[in-house]
Amino acid sequence: MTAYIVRRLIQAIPLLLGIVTLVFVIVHAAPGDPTAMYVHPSVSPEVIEQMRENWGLDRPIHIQYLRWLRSFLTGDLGVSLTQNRPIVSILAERIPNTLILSGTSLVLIFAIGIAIGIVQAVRQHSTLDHTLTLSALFIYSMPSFWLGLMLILVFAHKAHLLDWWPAALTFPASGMTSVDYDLMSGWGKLGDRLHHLVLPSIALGVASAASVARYMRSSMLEVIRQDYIRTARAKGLPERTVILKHALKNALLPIITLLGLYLPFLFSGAVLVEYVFAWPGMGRTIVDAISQRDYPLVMATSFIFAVMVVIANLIADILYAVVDPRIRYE
Amino acid sequence: MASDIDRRASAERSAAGTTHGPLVLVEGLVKHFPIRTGLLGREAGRVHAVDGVSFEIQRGETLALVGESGCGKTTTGRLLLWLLEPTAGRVVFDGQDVSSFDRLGLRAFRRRAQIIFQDPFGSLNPRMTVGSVLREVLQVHGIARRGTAERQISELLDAVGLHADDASKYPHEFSGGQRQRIGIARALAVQPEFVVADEPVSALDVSVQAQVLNLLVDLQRRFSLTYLFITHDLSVVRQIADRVAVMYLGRVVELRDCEALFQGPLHPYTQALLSAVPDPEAGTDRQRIALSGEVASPANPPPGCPFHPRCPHPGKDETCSCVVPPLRALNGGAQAACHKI
Amino acid sequence: MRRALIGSMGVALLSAGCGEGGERAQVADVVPDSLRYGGTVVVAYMAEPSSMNQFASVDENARELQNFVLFTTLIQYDENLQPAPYLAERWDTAATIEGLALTFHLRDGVRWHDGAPTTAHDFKFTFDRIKDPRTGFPSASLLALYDSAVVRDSFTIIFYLKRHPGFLDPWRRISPVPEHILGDVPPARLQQHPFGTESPVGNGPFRFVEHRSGDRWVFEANPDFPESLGGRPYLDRLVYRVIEEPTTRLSELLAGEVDVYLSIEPPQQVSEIEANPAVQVVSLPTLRYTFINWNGRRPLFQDARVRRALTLAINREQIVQTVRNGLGVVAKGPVPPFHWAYHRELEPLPYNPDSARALLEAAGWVDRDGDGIRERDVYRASFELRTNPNPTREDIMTLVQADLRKVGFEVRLRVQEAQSLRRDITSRERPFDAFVLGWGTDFRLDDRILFACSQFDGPFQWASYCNPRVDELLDQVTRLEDRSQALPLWQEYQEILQWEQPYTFLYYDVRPNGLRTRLRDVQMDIRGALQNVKDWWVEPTARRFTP
Amino acid sequence: MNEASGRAEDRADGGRALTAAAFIPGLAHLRRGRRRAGLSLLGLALAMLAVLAFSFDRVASTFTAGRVDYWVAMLTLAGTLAAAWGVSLRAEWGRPRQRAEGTSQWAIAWREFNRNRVAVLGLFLMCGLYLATLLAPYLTSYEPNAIGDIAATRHLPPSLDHLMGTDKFGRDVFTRVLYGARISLSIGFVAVSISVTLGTVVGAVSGYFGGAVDTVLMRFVDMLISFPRLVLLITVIALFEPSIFTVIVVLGLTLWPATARIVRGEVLSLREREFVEAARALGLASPRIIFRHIVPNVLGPVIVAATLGLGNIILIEAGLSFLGLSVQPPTPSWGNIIDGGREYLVQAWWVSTFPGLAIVVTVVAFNLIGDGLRDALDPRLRI
Amino acid sequence: MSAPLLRVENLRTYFHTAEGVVRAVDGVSFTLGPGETLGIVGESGCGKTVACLSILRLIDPPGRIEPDSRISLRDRDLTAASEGEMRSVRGNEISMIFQEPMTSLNPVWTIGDQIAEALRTHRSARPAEARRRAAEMLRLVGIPNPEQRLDEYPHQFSGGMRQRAMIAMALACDPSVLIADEPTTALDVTIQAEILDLLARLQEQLGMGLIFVSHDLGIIAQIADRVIVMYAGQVVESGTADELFGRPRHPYSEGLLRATPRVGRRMRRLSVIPGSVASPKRWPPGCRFHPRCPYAWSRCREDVPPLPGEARASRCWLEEEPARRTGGWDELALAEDH
Repeated sequence: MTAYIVRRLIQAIPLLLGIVTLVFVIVHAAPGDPTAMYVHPSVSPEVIEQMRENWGLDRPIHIQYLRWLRSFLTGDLGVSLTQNRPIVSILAERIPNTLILSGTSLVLIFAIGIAIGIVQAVRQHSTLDHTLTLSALFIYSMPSFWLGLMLILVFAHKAHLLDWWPAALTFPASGMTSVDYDLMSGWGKLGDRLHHLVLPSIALGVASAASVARYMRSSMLEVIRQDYIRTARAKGLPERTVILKHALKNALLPIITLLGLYLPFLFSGAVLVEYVFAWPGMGRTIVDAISQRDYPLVMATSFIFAVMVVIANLIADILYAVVDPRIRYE
Repeated sequence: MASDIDRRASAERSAAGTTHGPLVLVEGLVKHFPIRTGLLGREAGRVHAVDGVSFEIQRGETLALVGESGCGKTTTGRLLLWLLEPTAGRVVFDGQDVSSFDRLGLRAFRRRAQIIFQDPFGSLNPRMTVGSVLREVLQVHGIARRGTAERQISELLDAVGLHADDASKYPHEFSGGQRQRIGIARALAVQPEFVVADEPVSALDVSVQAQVLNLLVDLQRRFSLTYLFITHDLSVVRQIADRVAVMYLGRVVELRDCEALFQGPLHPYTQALLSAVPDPEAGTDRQRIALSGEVASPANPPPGCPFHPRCPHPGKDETCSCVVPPLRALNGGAQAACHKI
Repeated sequence: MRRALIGSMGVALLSAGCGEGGERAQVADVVPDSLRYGGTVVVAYMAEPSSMNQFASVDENARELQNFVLFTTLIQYDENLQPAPYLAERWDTAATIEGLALTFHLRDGVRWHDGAPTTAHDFKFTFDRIKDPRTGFPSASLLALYDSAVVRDSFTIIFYLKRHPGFLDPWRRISPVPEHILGDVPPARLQQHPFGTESPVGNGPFRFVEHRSGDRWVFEANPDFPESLGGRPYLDRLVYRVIEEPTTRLSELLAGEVDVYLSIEPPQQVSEIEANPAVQVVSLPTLRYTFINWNGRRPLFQDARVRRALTLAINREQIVQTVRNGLGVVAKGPVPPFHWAYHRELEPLPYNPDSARALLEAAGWVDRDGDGIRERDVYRASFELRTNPNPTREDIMTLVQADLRKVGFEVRLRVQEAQSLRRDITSRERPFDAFVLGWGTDFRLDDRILFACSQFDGPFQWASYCNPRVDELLDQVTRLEDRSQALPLWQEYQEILQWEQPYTFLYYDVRPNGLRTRLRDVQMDIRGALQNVKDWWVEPTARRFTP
Repeated sequence: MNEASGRAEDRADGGRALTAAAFIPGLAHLRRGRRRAGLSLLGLALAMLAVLAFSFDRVASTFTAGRVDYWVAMLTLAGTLAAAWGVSLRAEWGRPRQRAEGTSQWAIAWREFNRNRVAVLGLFLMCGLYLATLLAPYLTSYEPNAIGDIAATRHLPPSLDHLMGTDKFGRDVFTRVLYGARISLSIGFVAVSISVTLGTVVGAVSGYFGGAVDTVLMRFVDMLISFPRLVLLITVIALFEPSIFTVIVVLGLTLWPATARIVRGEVLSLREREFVEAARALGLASPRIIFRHIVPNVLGPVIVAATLGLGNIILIEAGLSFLGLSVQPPTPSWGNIIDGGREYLVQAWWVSTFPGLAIVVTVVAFNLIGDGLRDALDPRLRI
Repeated sequence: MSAPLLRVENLRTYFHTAEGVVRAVDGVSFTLGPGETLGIVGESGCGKTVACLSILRLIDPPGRIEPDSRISLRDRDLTAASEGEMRSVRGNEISMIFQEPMTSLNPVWTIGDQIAEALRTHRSARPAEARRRAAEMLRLVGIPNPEQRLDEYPHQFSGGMRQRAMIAMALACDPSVLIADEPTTALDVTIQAEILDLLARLQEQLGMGLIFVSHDLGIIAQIADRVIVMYAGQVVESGTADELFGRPRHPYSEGLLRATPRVGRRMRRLSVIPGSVASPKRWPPGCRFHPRCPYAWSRCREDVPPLPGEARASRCWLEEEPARRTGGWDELALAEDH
């Protein structure tokens, strides 16, 4: 297994290199460069030139690429041109934040999605099934940022203005922690973090949860048709065991594949949700970096995104092997 | 019924039939499939699907290729038609080595050798009507001249016992047996001399199976076809074959005239196989030769005689487990691969 | 009330709070000074201050934090925008052959947050780095007329410079950096030193606690801040948060999670805030104006009559009302109302489509083919109006398009990504027709880069405007130190620009800020929203986040 | 029975209702018990007539307005009416379909689809939407970009005059949503066409030939898929300036890998199917096998993916608008109407809410259709 | 014959689909005694599998066992039993093994777990006890190294082994009835022979009643004591194996026997049953076999023939008018030749 993981990671290298190269080309092909943010009446053209030189932007593009590649391969991600910080420290700050948000959403997506999917499959064609299907469809069809705004409007904005609104249903609209986070006790900190996670993770995850529920439902229905379910029933097992033991584990297989597919999707959605909820994550970093032409930061964040996706896929494959004994990696 | 197809088919036959000797000759045919592991595709092993098979098929005869699943009989059929390229060995068709064909040669070969498949559902394109399937074949090979295609199609359908109206229907509108007839019509459309029938009746119910078997026999007579009949069902073999080749783990273990084989099988495997086939007439009192164990995996064939781990032969010894027995000619045109015969 | 405020802005350079000032003053009196200490204030803004290192930052909000929170400057502007002592106790000047020797006498007892004293050496170091091109100090031109600095003793520094009006102005903006920390850093590495973002050490009323990028900067009161400069600030902590989404900012302010909402954007949120008794709106004049630049190299815009007609045809009052919710003043020219050189008597061009049409006819622009769009010679009155992605400016474009359509101009709109728009407009080829942008001026006005013939190919001469008289005026005003002499020249300059309209000056920006009312003694004005942050305090009963 | 007499009999049979059927579309279907078809035709015709009646002036002004979209609306109106009548009359007079014709998989899928009530509802919604889009100039008396007296008309709440209220410039939101549908739906349609075509070709080629071709293509697909889609879109669009064209091209060029994967997977399994082997045994050329024998069989999943993709693209477009990276104002798209109203969410909820609902309803419709198609085209349901 | 263990009377299982009612099993009756092997033979689509599943009430909607059907195990009416009671019957008193050992075992659980599961459900066995018993069962069905193989997954077993495991699973709770639905169809002949031997041996050893379903007349002839032939959802003929294969009375049984190629001898030409089975949505009126029957006359087209009695019977009007049995299959074969 270890050998397999190592091999997979090694195989991912050309993929990742391909991605960063592609990004490098796109970013450099686009008009504008990072000095543009210093185009300001108090900034003289000489200063701009000086900066270009400091940043190595005066070299031909292939030299820039090779230079970047060399330092990248030696583990030096460089310094952000706009934030003037080592990119490593920016990433060290942002990646956990993104992982917290995506991770929570992921748990939410799969927990809720799978549960609802099972209920729907078991009660196929019931009113409950139809209601859930339709509401899932509606939720799935909402733009995530729109949903986020609506959530803020209701659970943060109106909630504070309405006297009768229960305090338990009032949530912070932005940020990862309260301002007084540092002053809280251990449990208080955890509670505060969770409290701040509620709205963004719902905005980010609920659409995907709806879609997981749909997949889970059809996967479950598919599995329920299988011969071995009939075998299990013929053995006289209670329906609960049949569904939760025999059907569930099999039905989870295609869902695990989704896991790998959803992470890039989550990261994408996170870009918008991070804006709405002022979440200091990777999504905003990359968008800002792109708009400011912060080349090294764009490259590094793209790389990290791609790495996260590769790892997500790897995890999905490993999980797959855990659930499905037919799959063995050596 | 002396139709256009009959006439032309026989005319071409007489024109083409200049060479003598077997229509198909197979020599030392080997097909190994690499087993690739990981995403790098390193070759971890090889499946010995076909491991040195030689035989010949005479014009107008039916050679049955019999064996249990995984013995390589289907692969052998594909190799004969050059749908797969052999790892080693050669296929000689009507005196010409198939591997020497260029694109045009191969195209001509495709007109002379055809295949009928097992699966009546998977072998027809669900999105094409029967007519368009046949029309395509006729057009691609330039068999149909302008205006004659429709007539040829209805003749073909008629030949396999379908109605001319069926041309405008889609495969799913037919029963299993009828689809198998369509598959046969498609193979016959190019007026081949040689047909590989790959388990053509295995998926059919008994009553329909009989219809298709009879049809195959009739067509063979009418178009002077040569069959390689691949099947796992010995009872069907007895009904249709002239000669039988029994395969085990990628090798032919016995090759004989059909009646002789059924009368007195030589190879221990053939004996066991024959005894295992249930027969409604024999009742429960038949003596069965019980085999133990499972067929070895073709990815990991045992050394020596491939059958030796299961062989019930009392004289089984060291040689069996070390030396691969060659297919030897015995009396009366029989061939068998066993050290103990 | 808000309107009134804006209307009077030209006169009252400063404005703070709303009309409740009186009542608040009374409450304030009731709370004794000793009880004012404590509490955390959360400030929210739409963008992140890029760095606390002035060598690296160009953004205004970073500068405010540097000057008012983390560092102390040599001088401050007083309420009348006159230089007042701050870190420099006093200064004196002496004429030299080259120009001027400016001597600052620093206060003793101002310490860096790590305990080291702030001395003249730090200023010398800062000055040298600014003048070193390798540093790439973005605002190096501030000190373009300064030659050198000499430390006389630890608390006295002399600068040698060429005489020019407003020569003290840079020292309002430039804060010292600690030599003992950054002294060994090569100049080219200064911008990227962790000092700016991870471990800034200042000498101001607040000291750095934490920075989480994309989220917040946290500062706490500096207990050692000298009494002579106001002593320890009242607030315990100051948190500067970044919230991009407008609805979220509003919601956080109303929820009380945020105390100060800087630059209410979009301004339409103002009414929502005003409706809430727990919050109030403070509108500030700014150094910015918003304008449409006409590319004078295009045949369409070469004729001043056409440009004037375009201005007449654009309903600027409506733009201010609709787009800025009334928060703005219709502009007359490049000198903003707070400035002493502002031409008060000049009447802005009215909204008058009829005279616009007349002017266009006179200039030869007639709709000959009856398609509603004017033509002249081979040219069609059709152009592309651009801006960067910015909701306000996009809205302006939409209105301008509709207005100009009424006088027979076809406007194609294009929102261009900021970087590539900047590249286009600063390139020598000037590959654009017209665009909407904002321009930030300064207390020390120098419009030569915008309108001087000598700058015709410069990066900011977007109008490609050239008028020798304007050149003359601009040269003179930059030399004249006596304001009474300079004022008539400034006025003539504004009159000419109004007549020739190289830009259509749309409006002077007004910046609304939202405040929780529990926050007291907030004096926001044109010097900056945070200019008296060290005097802010929170009502003791309404403090949150207190340990 | 020869054909001529058969037709004569039919005509004699239909003779009685001839007059009624000629005037009331759908009657023929109703009489034959095809209630849904009949009612739809009737409803369609009535709706068209209602448009004609209520906005006769605008319809009439088509001849003077000199605008293309008026003519398109005119054609749509006339065409829809004519089609409704035509179908109805054909049902009345036309020869019944000959039984000898085979029923293709598509026909079966259609029948299957028709059985699925919600899917048909989705189809109705979608057709209604497209019709409304084409008829936009007749359905509203406002112009999408016309700005009048802003002070008097801005931010009016929904009323009979302004069904969805007005926005910050006093423009009618209903009108903008109608016209915005054109942009949003066209973006979806064109981008999906591009990505489906590209994806199908790449997937089919990759799957059929395998080997090095497959490896290279699939690595490229992996690369595009392993990159968060929105990030990719943002990167490209932000760098190359947002416009309808950029958005369409970029969406089209970035969404195909998913289709390519689906197609490849299908082709891999189809390639092993015996009918493909038969085609090879019959000596057919590779392009013919790919495009005649394989591709028609993967169209099912591709169509499903395309339908779901349409909904998805509308959502993506909205997301891009949120970042200011889509169609630029004043041209309305649903995304940028929401975006334009989102600053005023508190003061004028209707500006963002209605286009948001339009998106939800449309995406739901596409998803219903997609799900219906998935079920209808699922080969497992049939043999 | 002793008192029947299982009695099925007038079993009708219909599927109520949107396109109409599919009468998959339409009035099937039979009995099974202890230690007896009942063979059910018929071609695909004749309803034999549905009949078996109906006995365990494992029919999923839209399928339904129609009201007057009666299935009794000893004296318990299973059609009236609650779902809970049914569960205690399944895998405990009546077990079933299926055609595809490949798909009938859950791929993600170990063989041991799947065998032990039945024991833990029905016998409330503790894990260790259940495991021990599972190993015992594996040994019983002839799997070497049972303790070790308990922890393996189905994909690690070969086809024959899987079917053995299925049998072990089915027999774990000592059922009194075992229903084997085409248990050897997916296997090679040599393996099939082994499984058949195994089943026969186990039945003898355990004395259970065995219902053996197959389309292969040879297998049925080999294993069954009594045989019923099904066609189009109905039993068309019943009798002992010897009676049935020696002297078939129903034209369908007769045709089937004649159409089956024999390994024992080569026939000049196989007989053919013309046409194919009708759609279960629209069975032909009268005798359901009449469209394919060489003897059919007007009565067959109109009246439904009864199945008189159980032990030896044929659902055919020929039983009443034996004189009409002329020509038949031979003539048909001749006709087909030309």
